[in-house]
Amino acid sequence: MDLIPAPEVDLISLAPVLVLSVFTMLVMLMDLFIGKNKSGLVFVSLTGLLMTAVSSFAKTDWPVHSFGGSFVVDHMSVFFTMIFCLSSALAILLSVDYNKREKIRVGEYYSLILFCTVGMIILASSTDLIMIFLGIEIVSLCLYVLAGIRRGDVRSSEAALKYFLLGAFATGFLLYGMTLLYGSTGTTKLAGIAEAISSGQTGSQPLLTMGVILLVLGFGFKVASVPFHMWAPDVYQGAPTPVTAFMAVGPKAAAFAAFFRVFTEAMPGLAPSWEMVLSIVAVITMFVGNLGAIMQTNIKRLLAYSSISHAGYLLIAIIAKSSLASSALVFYMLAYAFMTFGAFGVVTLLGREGKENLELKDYSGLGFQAPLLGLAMTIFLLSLGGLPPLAGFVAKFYIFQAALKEGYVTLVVLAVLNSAISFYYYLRVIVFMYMKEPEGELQISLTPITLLVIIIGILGTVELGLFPGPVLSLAHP
Amino acid sequence: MFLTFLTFLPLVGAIALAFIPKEEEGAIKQTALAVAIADFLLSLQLYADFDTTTAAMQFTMDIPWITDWGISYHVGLDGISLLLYIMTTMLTAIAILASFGVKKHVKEYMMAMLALSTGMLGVFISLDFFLFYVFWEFQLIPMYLIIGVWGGPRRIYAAVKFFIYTAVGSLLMLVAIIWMYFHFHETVGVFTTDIMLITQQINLDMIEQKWLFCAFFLAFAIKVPMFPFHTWLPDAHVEAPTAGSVILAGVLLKMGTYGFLRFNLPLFPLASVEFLPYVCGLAVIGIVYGALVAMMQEDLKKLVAYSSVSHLGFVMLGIFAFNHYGLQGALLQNINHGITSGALFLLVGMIYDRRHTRLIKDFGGLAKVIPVFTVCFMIMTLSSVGLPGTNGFIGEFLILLGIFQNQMGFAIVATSGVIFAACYMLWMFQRVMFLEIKHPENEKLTDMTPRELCTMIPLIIFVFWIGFYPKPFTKTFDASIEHLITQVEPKKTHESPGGHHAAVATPVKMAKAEAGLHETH
Amino acid sequence: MVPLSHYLILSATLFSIGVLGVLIRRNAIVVFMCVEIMLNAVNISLIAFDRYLNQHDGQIFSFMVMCVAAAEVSVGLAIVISLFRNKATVNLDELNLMKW
Amino acid sequence: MSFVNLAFLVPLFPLIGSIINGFFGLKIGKDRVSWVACTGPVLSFIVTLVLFAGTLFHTAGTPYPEQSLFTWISAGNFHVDFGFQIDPLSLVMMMVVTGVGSIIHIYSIGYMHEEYSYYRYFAYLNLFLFSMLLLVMGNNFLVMFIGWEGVGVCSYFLIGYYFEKKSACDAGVKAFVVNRVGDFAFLLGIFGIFKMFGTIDFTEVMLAAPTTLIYNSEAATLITLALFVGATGKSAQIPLYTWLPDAMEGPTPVSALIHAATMVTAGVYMVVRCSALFNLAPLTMMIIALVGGGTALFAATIGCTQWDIKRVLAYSTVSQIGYMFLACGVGAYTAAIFHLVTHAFFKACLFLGSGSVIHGMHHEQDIRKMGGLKDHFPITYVTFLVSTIAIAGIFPFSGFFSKDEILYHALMDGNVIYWGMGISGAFITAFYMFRLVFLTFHGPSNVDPHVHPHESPKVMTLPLIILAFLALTGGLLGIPLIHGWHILHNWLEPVLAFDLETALHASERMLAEHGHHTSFAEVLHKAQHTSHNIWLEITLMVFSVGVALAGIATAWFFYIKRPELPGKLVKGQWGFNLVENKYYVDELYDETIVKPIVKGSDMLWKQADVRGVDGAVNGVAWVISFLSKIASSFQSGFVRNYALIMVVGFIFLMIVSQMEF
Repeated sequence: MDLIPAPEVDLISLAPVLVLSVFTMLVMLMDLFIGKNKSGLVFVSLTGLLMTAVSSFAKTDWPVHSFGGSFVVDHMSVFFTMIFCLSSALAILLSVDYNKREKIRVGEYYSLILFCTVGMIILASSTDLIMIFLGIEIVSLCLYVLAGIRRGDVRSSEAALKYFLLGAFATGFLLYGMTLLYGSTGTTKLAGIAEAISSGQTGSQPLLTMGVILLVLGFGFKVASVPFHMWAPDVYQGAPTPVTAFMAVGPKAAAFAAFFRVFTEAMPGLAPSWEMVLSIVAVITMFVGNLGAIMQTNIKRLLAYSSISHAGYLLIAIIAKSSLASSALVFYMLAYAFMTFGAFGVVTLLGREGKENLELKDYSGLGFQAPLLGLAMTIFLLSLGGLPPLAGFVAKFYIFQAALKEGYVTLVVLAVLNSAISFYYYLRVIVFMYMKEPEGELQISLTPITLLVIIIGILGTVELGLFPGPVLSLAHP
Repeated sequence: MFLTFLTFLPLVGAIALAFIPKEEEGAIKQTALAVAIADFLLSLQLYADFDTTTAAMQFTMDIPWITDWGISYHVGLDGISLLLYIMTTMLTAIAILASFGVKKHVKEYMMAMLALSTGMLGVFISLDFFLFYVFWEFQLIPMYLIIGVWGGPRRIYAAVKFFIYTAVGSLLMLVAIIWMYFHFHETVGVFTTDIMLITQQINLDMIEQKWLFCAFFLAFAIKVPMFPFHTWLPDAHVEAPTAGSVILAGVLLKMGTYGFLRFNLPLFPLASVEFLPYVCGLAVIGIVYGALVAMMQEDLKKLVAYSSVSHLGFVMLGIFAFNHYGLQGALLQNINHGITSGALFLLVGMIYDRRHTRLIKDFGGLAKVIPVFTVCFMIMTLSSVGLPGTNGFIGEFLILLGIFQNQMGFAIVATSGVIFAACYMLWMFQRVMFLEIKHPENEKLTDMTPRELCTMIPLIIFVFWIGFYPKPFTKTFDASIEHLITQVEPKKTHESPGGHHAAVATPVKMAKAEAGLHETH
Repeated sequence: MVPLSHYLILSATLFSIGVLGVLIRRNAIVVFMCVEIMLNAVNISLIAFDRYLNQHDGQIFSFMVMCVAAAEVSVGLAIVISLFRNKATVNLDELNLMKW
Repeated sequence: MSFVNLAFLVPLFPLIGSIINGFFGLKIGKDRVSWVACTGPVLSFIVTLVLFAGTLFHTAGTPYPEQSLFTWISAGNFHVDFGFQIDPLSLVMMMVVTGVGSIIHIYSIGYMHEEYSYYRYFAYLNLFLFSMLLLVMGNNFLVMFIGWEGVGVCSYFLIGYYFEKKSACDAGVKAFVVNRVGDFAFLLGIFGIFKMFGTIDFTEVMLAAPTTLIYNSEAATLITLALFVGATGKSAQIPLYTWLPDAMEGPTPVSALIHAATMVTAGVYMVVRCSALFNLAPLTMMIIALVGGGTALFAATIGCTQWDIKRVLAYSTVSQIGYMFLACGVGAYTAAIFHLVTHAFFKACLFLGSGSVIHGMHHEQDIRKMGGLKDHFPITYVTFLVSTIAIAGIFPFSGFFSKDEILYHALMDGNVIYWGMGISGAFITAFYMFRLVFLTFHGPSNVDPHVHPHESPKVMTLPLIILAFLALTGGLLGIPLIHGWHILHNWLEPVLAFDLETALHASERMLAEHGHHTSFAEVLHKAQHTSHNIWLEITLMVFSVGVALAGIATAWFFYIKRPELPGKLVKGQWGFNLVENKYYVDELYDETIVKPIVKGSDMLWKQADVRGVDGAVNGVAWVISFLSKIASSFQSGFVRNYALIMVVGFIFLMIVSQMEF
């Protein structure tokens, strides 16, 4: 019996995870000791995120593999870490006013978001199935709780339970898939798996294939791709708005990072067996997401479906596999972060105590009663639809580029047609904002911190649309 | 730099308007008008400085934009785009002047108009695919809002239809653009989206050309609109406010034909020749079909909208004549249609403002009540009919002359369009302006106000100017058309050895030579 | 030695039972227990593979799974309680406030 | 040649008049409007005379002067100048247009003075003159085409001058649209000419024609046929004549100027102008002769049955233009122009005379309500009679000379059928014209007692007298028989000269180049062996005068001697009904062309466009929203459903992964 070999420990490459964990615990502790005014927690959380972002550059000689090849600091992981920090920071900022309004206990809330972020960073940086599993679970567990954090609200609880049950169910499949993969290749390291596959030292092929499909299911669930998306609309609708925004961006990005890594790093050799499957998933994801959104009257639900369709576009990047595709993926996620948080920012801002104003008809006349807010929402929606010269367009352009470069013309054409469909429901919101008479005077209280999120969203969306150059060169290794 | 300044001036104006308080509607209107007029007057400088002897791009500006992808901010004008550009600035000014009567949300309206102007101008100057696409899509939004917010009862339906229809086409074009981008990299080794560069150097085989042609065709055919992609147009026109219709007919439709000239012909000459019969067929169907359907319309705006389908059919036919006459006619007809249809929509808008109806049966006998209006309307009607001496004739004549040299069958059917044009326009005119007054409301109509007259007079001047002395306009086209023909021609004759272009020139010379002989005998 | 396939078949059977349970049962807690069955089914194959491949990764993995399962239980039960407080039911078929 | 530089003034004066009256007419008052309106044509007439005088001194053999104002259209090797051509042919037309035009303008002062929109009338009329002058002066097809369509649109305005009357508006639109059908063909002809010749300049085309177009070739036939169809539209020939009778809705001076003297003869002018082309297309020539002769006869028969004084004259016009085309068809271009000129005089006089009657009768046009008016309208009566005799073709009135020349050529250069058509037409013409005179001015008075007929003022009678004088003496322009006295023939000779021999040889050569060896010797032989037979001509003259007298006598018998007879004779006769209803041609066109188009268009719009094309677009939208309902219908809200879908999806993907693609 061999002794378990001592892992090589490289805490420096783990720095972001460590820093953020420390700050998270700090937040938890502080919550106990400071008084009623919890605004200090926000400050600490944001500082923590900032420190995390900075510390992710502790190693710059990418790629750095550590912990026996379980953990990596590379271009993608660093970029994703930045996205996570950004999205978590935006989520926290977005929650400040919301939590005050909805009387949510903030101590747990912030620390859960931060813990979730830790999970996301692990997820994006892991190159080992076990680590990936852990990352996913850290993220998921935090999200289950966050979804249900409005404890007095039936919808919130229902969303949490649905998410939890389905999430656990999907975890079972994911785990089974990982097990089969491990069983067939004899290792949990992505590099090892790739090696085993390319050298043909795998067990039975059916088991391997089944493992791959199970992984598709597992990751598909996390990124909300059809047919594993069913939780998303309900949970997005039921969860508190800032949490919804957060779920749509951060955890999804993390899941995509892992999805991308597992499929392109571990299983390029199996590409023929999953390419078609993923293509089909991508196409139906786009269609179901966009078609589903058309009928919606609740803005959060509409954005949920929209988020599903965006998962479809992003899957194209995984199918394209190339390094261009990975850059497209991160760029898209970044752009998506800005516009989604912006849009949810507007949604949050429109809510009032006891009345969340989530129906589309509540948006009637917004464009003229609050011109800037209307303009902001218009920009976010059009960017989500992919209209130039906004971030969403450049992002889509990037993804399509990556796919066309690899010759996936049909996929791109279908994606493009979907974009056209998606305009329909994004425009529908604009129709309400500008073309319908308001049903009553809108009472909008412009809470400054939420406004800040919207402004950041606008700046990001426009900047990435007009001058994506600097970010592009960052995204491309 | 000057071109960039001109293009973005309206946008800057729009932003400036944002700082004027909502209540000061007068100031808002005046500022908007001042910006638009300034833009127009300054754009005349372009005409003055334009060198008509070269087909090269002028007033160019090329600065890197997204260097990672080889995208640059490259703009310029040539003979194909110059007049469209100036017409756009002019129609914007006129449209703004014409919409002083707008009732609600004046500020937003004016901002949308100015932003729209920048979008349209950008389309005509872009020399980079990416940039082109950005402007191409960007102008949809203000137009969408103008139709959707300030439009008629079915405005939302019309606006969404307009937006989605156009977007479907242009998104496929986007795919084609990206595909070409990589293809260009594979074959030439450069990542670039520069239109000029790609046009010059790209090497596509027949199959590739066909696919790409189709993608571009769809985008532009929807915009033109060619039969059977035209149904968004009547809806959009009917619902849009007056100025919206003016811009829509005057400029937006021209972006489609411009696209054919800028992209389809030079980029895909083989496919253009291959698809020629189909495109011409659709154009001819559009001419006759648009005219026949226009004849039955009960709504004035719809009538003019369908007449646009017919007129734009002529333009498409001219473009696909592939010879100097046809192309020149097409380019001129672009301008003509902008002027004439724009004016017709303005006129319809004027009586709509007075009577709040556009149904032909609600009018009749107006000639007696509002004579000045009648004269203007008559002039524009005749211009639309293509009466010699007005602008419409020159364009149509050249187009038909051009297509007759190559495609006699299409030419004959298309020429019959002149008969139908007379039918629907004059019949409409009679029912609206002549006969006895049936509705007492019509007896008290007021004639055109000075402001309305101001919107019409420039257009009337152009109707006759182009009709009698088109040279200042056509001379800007010549070099670019020659260049365009050389881009299409060698590949075309290679494809079809019995190319018609040469066949036209020979009898001319022979006839002249022999005539000379004859004289000396 | 018992061949690997026996373990795998056992594990697959258990897993399927878990899945069927999730699909069939209405009580949230029972459903959750079925999910636990699935996880443990996976553990069986993990250990089997581990043993068969003569490695340790599988064992480590299965420890992790157990930890996670425990964490999930705590979170899950908390959520169920929270829901029960609001709605006084744990019947999944009564939970469809949000749909379409 | 400096005098030709004055040419642009000819159309300019009426244009200025039109602009002044059009824009300021209401403000400056009727008197000034009249002055402005009449000065223009008169000045034009004077300038025309100057040009005429200049041309008299033209050196034989050199090309006629042209004035090019500027390059109008230029595209590639297509250049069109905005230029005028001053040659004998256009001068004849210019003199007719400006001369008769001036007279009619003056007449209009009297006729229209009660109208409110007097200025509008004169603006249109001046504009018409401008267009007509462009038409006859243009040195290329396109400038001619501006005039061609310009007169069409002015005619539209003027027919619809009383725009509150539906019939007037309809007539205007009908005139314009029917004309457009002709213009459509004309345009095709121009395209064809450009394709064959590479230019559309008259001089160049005509010079090059013999060596470019092959005699009797398809191209020659098609081009000339297209041009001729254009001419039938403008000149109201079968099958496009139906608009002219309806055009009588316009004010009477308009009918005189546009629908008798000038515009409707534009087709003839155009054919003569392109004679070099037509000479190369014998088939077209035959068609022209048949259409011309047919129209002459056909319209004359309708003329016998009409009761509206102006409609009788309208059909008469159609018929007389038929004669002109008959002349063209047999190659007697001079005769065509000759008849054009004399017709301008006497028909203008007739129309103005009828206008005088209508004016004096307070807008009564039905001849059944007239009768015995010669005492009330002495001057009108005399002038009307003179013109009627002229149109009937009695020696020595102008119509006699011109018509006889046509009939002579029809027999000599054509065949006996043409002549037969012409001579029977002449009989009927004499009959219906005198029927008109007798019913209007002779016999018992049927005038409504409330109407007090009165002779017109001097401003109207003076033009009548001038025109009657011209109708009387116009024949002197072309005295036949004595060689060299045919002034018009000599005058037009340089324009119409055509060397058939060279053309035929050129055609043979061109055909030989294409490998066809055809000899046109027979054609040439036939053409060269038609000689001038004075005695035959004199015989024919006597015969035709006899026929005309017979026609007059018949009319006298029916309408003076036994006025009750015609009614009895025709009662219940289907033949008469047919003719009285104008052979139901309007109804035929309505049923076979207009209605199907309207119905078809309606179908096209409501079925094809709204349901079909737009239905497809909305159908896509419907399908999408339907799919959308399906897509969201899976989202039932039940967790177990969701789990089930996940499992099913997993199984589906497993199957997919096992499939081969």
